[in-house]
Amino acid sequence: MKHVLFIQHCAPYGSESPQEQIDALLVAATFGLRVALLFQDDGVWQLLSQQDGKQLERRTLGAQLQALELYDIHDLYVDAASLDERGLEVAELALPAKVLDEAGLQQLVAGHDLVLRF
Amino acid sequence: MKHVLFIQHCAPYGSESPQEQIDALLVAATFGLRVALLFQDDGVWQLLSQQDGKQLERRTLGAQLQALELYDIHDLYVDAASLDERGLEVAELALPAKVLDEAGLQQLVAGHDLVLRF
Amino acid sequence: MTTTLHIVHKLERGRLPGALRRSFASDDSLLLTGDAVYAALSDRRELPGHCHALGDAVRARGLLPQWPPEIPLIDHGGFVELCVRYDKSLSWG
Amino acid sequence: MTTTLHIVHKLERGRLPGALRRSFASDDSLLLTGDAVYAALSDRRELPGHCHALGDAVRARGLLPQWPPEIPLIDHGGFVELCVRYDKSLSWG
Amino acid sequence: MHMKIALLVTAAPHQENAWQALQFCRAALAGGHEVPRVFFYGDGAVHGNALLLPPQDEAHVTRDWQRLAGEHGIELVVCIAAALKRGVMDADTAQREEKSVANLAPGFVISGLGQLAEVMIEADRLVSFPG
Amino acid sequence: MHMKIALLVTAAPHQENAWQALQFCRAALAGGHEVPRVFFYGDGAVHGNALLLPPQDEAHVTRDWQRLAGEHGIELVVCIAAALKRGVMDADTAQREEKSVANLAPGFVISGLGQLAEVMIEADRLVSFPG
Repeated sequence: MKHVLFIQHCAPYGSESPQEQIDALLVAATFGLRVALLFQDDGVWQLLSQQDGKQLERRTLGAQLQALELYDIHDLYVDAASLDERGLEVAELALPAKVLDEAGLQQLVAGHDLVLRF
Repeated sequence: MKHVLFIQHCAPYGSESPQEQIDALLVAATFGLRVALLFQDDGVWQLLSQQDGKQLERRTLGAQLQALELYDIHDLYVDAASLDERGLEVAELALPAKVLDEAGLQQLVAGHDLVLRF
Repeated sequence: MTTTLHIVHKLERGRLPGALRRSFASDDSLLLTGDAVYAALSDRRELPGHCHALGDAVRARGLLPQWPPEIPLIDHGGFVELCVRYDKSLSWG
Repeated sequence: MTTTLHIVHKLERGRLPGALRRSFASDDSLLLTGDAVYAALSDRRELPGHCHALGDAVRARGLLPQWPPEIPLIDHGGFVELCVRYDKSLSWG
Repeated sequence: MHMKIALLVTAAPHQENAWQALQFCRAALAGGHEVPRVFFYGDGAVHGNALLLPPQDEAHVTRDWQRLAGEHGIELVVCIAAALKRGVMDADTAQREEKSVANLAPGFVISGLGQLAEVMIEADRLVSFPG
Repeated sequence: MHMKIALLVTAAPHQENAWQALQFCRAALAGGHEVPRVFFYGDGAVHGNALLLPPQDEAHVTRDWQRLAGEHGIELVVCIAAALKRGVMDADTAQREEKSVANLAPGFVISGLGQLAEVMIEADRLVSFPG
């Protein structure tokens, strides 16, 4: 079974990219691939709670991330430096993502057969 | 006569934005607007000489910028900090753009009736 | 000389774009929209005195609980009023 | 553990993306394409030892005269070979 | 003060700024201002594509522009050069290019950059919504 | 070593990376590799628009993909969800949605994300070209 890492690097709502990555990840999981998700750069903003996409006539991305565990997707990671750059604390995050330093990031990438970041 | 400032902030060839701004500027000039052009952020890369868009099956943006003086467009400016960030020297630029510091930028924006940066 | 409403909808690594900071004059005003509303959390000290944010963009992103009270939230009616009050707008694409 | 060809086509204010630098392992390789080829001028010291650039992107942008000889220019055949040699590629979108 | 406010939309229809442009226009009209023309350029030209079909629970900005423009007499102008690069074509061009179909959405017109220059000259404000 | 190399294109047709994807595919075929499928997702879905008409002195990647795919039996798959958000529609969908025209370019097929998951599983390499 191949291990696939998706890297979310965009904030929610500004563009379609976060939604389209989640869609791809869910289908990949359905096809039997083992999927992991890393939040990096502006992607860390996806982890704030109390999002409400309806304000912009959009689906709520945060709610979809909350639902990942229902699909048995538990491998969630967040880039420590991306949090630091934005003044975000782990305690503010709505999901239990594992915080990675540089060595952790390099191991994560090296430990996967495919990595997608689009 | 209104004075319009166009701000080029993207490198050539990576996207359509530089070409589409030049097209808009030329038409604005034809309609009698007085136009100026500021190169900022990655837009400063547009000022390198010896570009050759044909390598990517594209028009050569640098050649179109060289032609601006034929249209009587002489108000060219470049953001000093953008050059510094990229290690570029004024001597490397293909066009005689006036280098602006912060005060100069603020005066430039304040001195125009319309500013477009898309 | 004219005044400018600077409209920003993207940040650079959580910060206001450097070029925006350099071009911002003391009589100008800043409107945070889109992904730029995160600046109220990540770049709060760099925000100028004249600063507003678009309420729907803030609420969609779940920022209301932590929102700094010194930055007024406006609706699109307020956005239009700002555009009328300042001589021109500059959207930071 | 697998090796990675990192393909980058955009910079952050003239520099390699910080996240790319943090994720780059010692066995990995870097390919500069698109607007990232400017890094050979603006961020030369930060480039790793295993680094190539796509020739057409370099020539289109007029960078050949100043191009640093230690960064080999490759064509698309070379690009394909790199993808085959490394276990996987990571395109920095 | 009653003003003529023109809009320049270069954001693609699915980007947040495209939605904000529409809300801005509604508010400007509600505030007693005139919006003579919205000019769609760059990726904004895709607004003129009649075949856009966003998810049912999300905004459909092209449809909303059509309604708003119809009610208030706003010109929705798509730049022809930007449109052709992005697959938006009116019937005349389709015939000339020997394409069997055209896909310009009703309510939109295709024209040149002169229509942008005109509002630069004539409008009191030009507000732009980039992607 | 002969490999199966699949491509994921999320760059829009007028972006440099879209052109690079095409050149990469040509080189992979010339190098004796197999390219079973190119999956167009995100803004890459616009590749499937039959009405794209870039300036005559610039690349026309949709036309070039059609030729290359025809000669080498490559599947050009456009994600349906991404396509509908960006105004690309095949005849079946157009009929269902009561649109009078469809605009999917010949040589392209519209399908779901399962087609991407399949090449993730089966291809030796998946190379992606983001915008």
